[in-house]
Amino acid sequence: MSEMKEMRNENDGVISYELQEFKLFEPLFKWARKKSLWIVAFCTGCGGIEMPPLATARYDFERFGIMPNPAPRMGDLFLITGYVTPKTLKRIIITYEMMQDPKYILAHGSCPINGGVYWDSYNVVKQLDKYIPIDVAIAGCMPRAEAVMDGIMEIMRKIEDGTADGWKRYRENYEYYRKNQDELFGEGWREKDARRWLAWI
Amino acid sequence: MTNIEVPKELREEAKQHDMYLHPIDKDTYELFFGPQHMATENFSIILKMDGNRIERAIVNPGFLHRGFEKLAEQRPYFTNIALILRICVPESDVPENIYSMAVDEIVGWEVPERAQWIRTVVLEMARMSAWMFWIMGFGNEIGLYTAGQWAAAYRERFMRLFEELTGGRVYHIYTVPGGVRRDIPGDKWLRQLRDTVEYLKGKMKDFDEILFDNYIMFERTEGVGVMDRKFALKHAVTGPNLRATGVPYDVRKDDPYLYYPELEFEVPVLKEGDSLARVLVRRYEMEQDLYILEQLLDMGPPSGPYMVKDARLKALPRFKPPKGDAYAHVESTKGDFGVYVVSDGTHKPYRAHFRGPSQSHGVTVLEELLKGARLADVPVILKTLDNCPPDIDR
Amino acid sequence: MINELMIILFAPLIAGVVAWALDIKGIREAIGIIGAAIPLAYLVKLYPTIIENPIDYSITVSGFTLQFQLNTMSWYFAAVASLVGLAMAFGMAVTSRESYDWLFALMSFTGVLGVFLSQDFVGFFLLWELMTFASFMMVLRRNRHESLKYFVLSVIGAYAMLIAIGMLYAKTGALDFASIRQVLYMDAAMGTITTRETAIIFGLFLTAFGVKAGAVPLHVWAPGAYSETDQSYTAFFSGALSKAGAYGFLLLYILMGYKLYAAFGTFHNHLTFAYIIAWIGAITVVVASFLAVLQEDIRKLFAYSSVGQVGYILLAFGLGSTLGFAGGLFHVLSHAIFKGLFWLVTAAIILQTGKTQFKDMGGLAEKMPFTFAMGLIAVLSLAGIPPMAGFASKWLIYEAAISAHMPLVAGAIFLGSALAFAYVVRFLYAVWFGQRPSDLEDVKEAPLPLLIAMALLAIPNLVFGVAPGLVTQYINKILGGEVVGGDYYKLVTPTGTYNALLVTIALVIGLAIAGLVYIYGAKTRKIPVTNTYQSGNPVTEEFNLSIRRNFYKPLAEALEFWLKYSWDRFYERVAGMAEDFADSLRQAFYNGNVQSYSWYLAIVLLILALWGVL
Amino acid sequence: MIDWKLVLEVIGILIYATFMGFIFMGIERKAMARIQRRVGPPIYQPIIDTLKLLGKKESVSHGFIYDFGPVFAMGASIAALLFIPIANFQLFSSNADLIVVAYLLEIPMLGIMLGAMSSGNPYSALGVQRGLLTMVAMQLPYGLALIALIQHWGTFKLSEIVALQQTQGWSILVPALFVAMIVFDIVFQAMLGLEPFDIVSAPAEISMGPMVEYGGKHAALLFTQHAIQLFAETAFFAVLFLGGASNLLELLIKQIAVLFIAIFVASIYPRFTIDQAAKFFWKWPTILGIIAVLLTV
Amino acid sequence: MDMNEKKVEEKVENAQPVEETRPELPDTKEGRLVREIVEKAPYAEGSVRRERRVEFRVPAERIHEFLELASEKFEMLMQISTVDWLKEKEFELVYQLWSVSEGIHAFVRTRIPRDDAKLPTVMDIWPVAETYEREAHEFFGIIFEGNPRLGPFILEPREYEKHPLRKDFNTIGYVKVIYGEDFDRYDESKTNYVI
Repeated sequence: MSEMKEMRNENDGVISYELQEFKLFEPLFKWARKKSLWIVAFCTGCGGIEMPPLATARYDFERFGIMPNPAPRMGDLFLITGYVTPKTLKRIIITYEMMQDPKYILAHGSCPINGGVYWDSYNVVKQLDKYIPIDVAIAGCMPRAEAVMDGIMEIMRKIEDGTADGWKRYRENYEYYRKNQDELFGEGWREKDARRWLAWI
Repeated sequence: MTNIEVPKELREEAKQHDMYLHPIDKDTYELFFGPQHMATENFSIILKMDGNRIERAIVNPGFLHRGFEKLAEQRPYFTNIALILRICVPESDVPENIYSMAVDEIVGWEVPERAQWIRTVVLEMARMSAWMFWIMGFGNEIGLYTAGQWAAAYRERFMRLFEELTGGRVYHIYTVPGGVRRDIPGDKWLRQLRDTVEYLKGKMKDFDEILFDNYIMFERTEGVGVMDRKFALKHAVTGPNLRATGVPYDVRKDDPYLYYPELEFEVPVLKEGDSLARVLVRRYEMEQDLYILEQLLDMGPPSGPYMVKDARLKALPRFKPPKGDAYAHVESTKGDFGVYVVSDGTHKPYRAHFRGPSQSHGVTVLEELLKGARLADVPVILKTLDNCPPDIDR
Repeated sequence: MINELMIILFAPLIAGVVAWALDIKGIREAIGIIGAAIPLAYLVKLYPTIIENPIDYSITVSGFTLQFQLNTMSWYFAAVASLVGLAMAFGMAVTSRESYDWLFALMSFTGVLGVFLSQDFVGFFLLWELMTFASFMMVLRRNRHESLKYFVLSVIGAYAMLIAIGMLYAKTGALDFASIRQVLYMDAAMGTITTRETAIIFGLFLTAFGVKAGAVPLHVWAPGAYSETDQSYTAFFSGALSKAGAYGFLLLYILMGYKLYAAFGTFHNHLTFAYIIAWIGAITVVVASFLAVLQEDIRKLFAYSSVGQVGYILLAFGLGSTLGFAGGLFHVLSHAIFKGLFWLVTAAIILQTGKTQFKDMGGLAEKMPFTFAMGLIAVLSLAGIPPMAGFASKWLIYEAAISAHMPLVAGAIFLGSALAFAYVVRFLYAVWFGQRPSDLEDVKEAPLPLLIAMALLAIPNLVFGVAPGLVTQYINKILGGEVVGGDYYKLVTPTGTYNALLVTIALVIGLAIAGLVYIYGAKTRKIPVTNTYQSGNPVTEEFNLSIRRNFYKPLAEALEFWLKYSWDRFYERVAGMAEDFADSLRQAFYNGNVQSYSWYLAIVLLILALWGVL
Repeated sequence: MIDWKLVLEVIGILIYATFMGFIFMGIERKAMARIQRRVGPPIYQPIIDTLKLLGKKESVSHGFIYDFGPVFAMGASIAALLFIPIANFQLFSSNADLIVVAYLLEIPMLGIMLGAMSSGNPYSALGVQRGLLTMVAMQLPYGLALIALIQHWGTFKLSEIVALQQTQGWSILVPALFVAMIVFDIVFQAMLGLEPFDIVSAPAEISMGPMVEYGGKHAALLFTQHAIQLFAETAFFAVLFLGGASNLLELLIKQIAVLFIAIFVASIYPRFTIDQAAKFFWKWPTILGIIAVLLTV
Repeated sequence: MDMNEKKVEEKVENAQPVEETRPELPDTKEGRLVREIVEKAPYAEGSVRRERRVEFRVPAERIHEFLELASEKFEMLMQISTVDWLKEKEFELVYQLWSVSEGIHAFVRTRIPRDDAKLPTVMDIWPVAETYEREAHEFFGIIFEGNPRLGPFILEPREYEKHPLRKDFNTIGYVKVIYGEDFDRYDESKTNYVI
């Protein structure tokens, strides 16, 4: 069971690492971060339907250097496209922790803010900000593609003036987020969830 | 039949979550496919792989479960329209329509001709935009991004028309029990629709050249995910997937609703049952849908009201249908989409049970078809079955 | 006085016998290592001498005169064999548990050296058989079935050689190489030996040497025999013994080249007989490499790889140009050092884990870092990454093959080298990376003697890689001419150049630039395999996340049609048929009835009588 | 002692190649976007992407080889570049010939594979499997095309091949070499990792394959490596078949022409599966390659 | 999943007597079909609702037998809908069948007690029933004997144990417990929820 413990420690220490400070080129990198936001390809809810129009001829967000990418390690921007169920939220947290700092979250639609139409649903997370830090939220159901673009522009602006600090908040208040996550899912949810499948494969 | 017999003790143990099971079987490995993956939407398959072949696939849905059926029991009949259309995102008009049709049947409303015509147009437009969406998905999954990009751009034309008609891009909240919410904006809209249909008819040739006649597309899909007629019927496969196995079952023909009895169209049928057949059936259906839209436009909207005249509609939140139940279904691009509504005479439905086509396509059928497939076939099979995870999860 | 050649030749044998006889742990290893080191030491000592002129020695045993000579070529082969032999001895010091192994390993060492040093067919054949016998005994100990396969094919090879030698003796009346060569050279003009007889002799020798070299379709013994013995010994088995076969092919050229040319003529401007050898080599390369890619056992993989690499040597020799010989000779060295290294790494892995299947291994890089580094050098060398010895030799073969205008043969090399890439990466992935099975948690680094052995072979890989001129200049001496020009670091052929030092420098520059970028980036922290992309799902170590089996299944599927055919199965079927035939013979004739025996006798006599009459 | 002119040339070409490589990547994305009827990103977008990846404040690793892989890949790409005659800059090209360059161009693959494998992720492993099998599959036609070229020009040296082409006309004007060029162009798709042979990364199947575990500076290294590799490969193509170039502008035009062919092919074909790709490579390109080779014997 | 182990106790008194009086069946294709089936299965009660809609009522213990019979005419099982009649303390299961050859939809209704909700699986007739049964099991806690995969399917284990679609599952209360109270939506008077 030794590796089990190791893993747990690793997950606990997911934020206890050193950050690199680039002194000379920091402004350049800041500019680059703003101009090149790669979206983690994770269609978490119904908002995913507005991703194709955004990526195609009508709106074409690649103009601004935005590009979906399946690999979370390379991602910068996590688009929470719509409502989040606890089952999805687990995956969101895992993927979010896998992304590398600096990383940003754009919550898309009313549901991540307060549950939206699913405010009384037993399986929809009501306030996403309790579990992971959100940088920009767009209200509406479903927010139009223009609204999403606007949200992304807002993120860019926030990156520029340094207020897109969700990842910093996550590091600083990790206990708070961790506590909320554990309250929702129960302690040791990663192992529990993983082991559900052991008997089946 | 999927027969995953796990010893009971093992399952018990797994449930207890505190066992240590080392991978005994080193011949295979586990691949978690989705949800954070480009091929699946929010949907997960756990693959037990041998090299690049799949030995067993276990579907893990439920990432999109919002408890619609529970929520529908807590909301009045008309409010539910704004809720249940979120079941099927690419074709949000389908749940609206079936729900309205079921309620119509319970109440015993005869929906006005004009409303029926509009509903049919809306459904066909939804189908067409869903086809475009499907081309995009399929193109992306086999690596032909160009076709996908074009298709998604053409879909925007329908989005614009929808917006003008209903006020919403994706969720329209347009079809309500008793008719539709608003009338057609005007003749200009009809002209635009006709232009769009004409435009798309021309563009189908482009899609033929780049996608449907593509040698590599044939290579990728031929002989992949084959199911025969018997299998398809036993697994309640519907829609284009069923028609690709040689069964000419189309709800629009066999259980006609709305304006469809008056329309002429063919039900394309192929009998190979593989992914290629499914792709080609869809290709022919696109043509038929454009043809249907054309016919509808030729007929023109019948005159008359777009909503039934009923005193009960004055106070919508307190609208109470009589006791009873009804099952309504329509042909969506993914298959037979049905709903079973039970009314106990109060202002909220007692039960509304949806039957998405992916409930059968996305679980048992998928698990069966993936057995022995290559990993590269997974997106192809997923997309040719046109699996829509929210159908399963609801 | 005892000649140096005799010391070189018999030191290993004597050491082996002594080690076997003493059988004291510790001492037998020391004796063995010393015995294996003596030939190398003497060869190094004799190097200045033989450059000038060869050393001869002959003894007469019961009427036969055994001649030995240490000339530039035999020195080269002997030195390669001794280097691998020494590494083997170091390796065996830890992998071998019994004195039995020492006896036969060192006996085969003597046999190999004898084959390289012999200058007449009596000694050649005797020592060849000694080598075969000793290696057979090494395999017999571990696996009866595989050793039998090896034995049967070796016997076929031995008989073929014996008959060929007999025919040559009948035609030329000589057994020593010099006179045979002389006679055949004369005969090429006169043509007393008919083309058919030449063809038979050629075919027989081809069979004899092909068996030892493991050329397709006579390779079937190799995978089994290479894997079913002490892995340190396999370093020698595959590194040096198979070179005896290659040496045999070279001998064919020396002894019969002109005669064969005269007998068969040319085919599209190539020597016909060489063309055959080249194609045997090419087919061996492709077939064995494909099979190596599809293996699931670490030993089998390298066994097939050995077969394939020896195919390169045959192919190079078959090109018939001096450049081809140079490439082949260089590859003899580089194959010996990188494949020897591979087998030692394998020995270390098997010794430390007790596993041979890829599916049981994984994640060992952290546990055995030095072995891993050595394995990486071997991988880079085998895959032909400049600047490694493997690349220099392969480069020469490429140049030779293309400038010899054998395009399809050259195409086979291209395919073979890509396949080599594929199977070494499979080895890297399955053994060193990925998830570590929990039963390998307490694996330790290999013991020191094995590490010394590995280092002994790894250093030449680097040295001859950066300075391939060291080898080619010596090869120039063997071939008696400026075949490959340039200096220590630079190889120049009539059509191409390869400056190994400059390539190294360029690589270092590149690595330095990349390293600077790397260092500028953020500081890394180490994460476990469970914290990787799993489509967002949580996993634990209990899941099997490495492709342990059927890694190259798509290739197997693409080759489905070809994989239906197997030489192994064919031979087994032939063997089965022979057995059935023998059975039916036994039942039909040897039925134990005396009367029927007398009938047979009568019939035989009758036939003989008729033959005499007619 | 030190040839300062050469040193300056090397530094200059490296900077130029890296920059142009990024621009080529930008052109690739831009042209694809135009074919898809989009505006597309700015042409210097890959530079921004790489800078951003380099500017990540944290970085993860799976051990030494994981770090070494990308470094090795980029180092090998740089090394390969130095041996290709870039227009009128010969650099080291007289010191190594076609075979060496062809090999050096393959090493980056090994570097990426090494790093990807060491992460232990099954998706990476599948990517490695596919990458190596693609290489196995394409190597035969690739080798045949090169052999045809060498046989026709009778030399292995790139600089001599260029010189011969400048006097006797481009390679593609020779019928046999035109066939070889077609073969090489098919293989080229696989070398660049474009459709129909983008089997290695296949986002919809194995989520970028070997690249899936890379992020931050590792990915930045790999992007830079890809840029250099792209430049080197297109230059290699131009040198082999399009007569080389006498100045950088001419080379640039030829490189972009080569690139555009690749882009056009990539945007109208879907992706093969790996076994289909192997079968495909061993069928038509190999037959064409053999024809080319036999025509030039 | 452990509910699988519970023994089935067939209660004789639960079996409803076969109805004597049958409604007249119209002479349409629907009517003929219903008559044909009811003749073969006299324990079932069939009626025609409207064009292309027929209905059968079958006692729970003979449901498998009946569906096996019906599957000859009705090739597809479209859905198994469960309705929780809390007042009657019963679950109503509606097997939605579709006949491709005839173009007729059939409701096959059966009722089982809420506190001992067990039915035989119909996986052997329609393999797709596995999914439907898993779903019905998950949301209502009905046990289908013979289905090996009953267990958390769409839901997570925590919600699965609650069987949320049962009428006695208090959604709002549960949501407040799980996600906190600060999301409530009252109207101005703080008395009614605003939906």
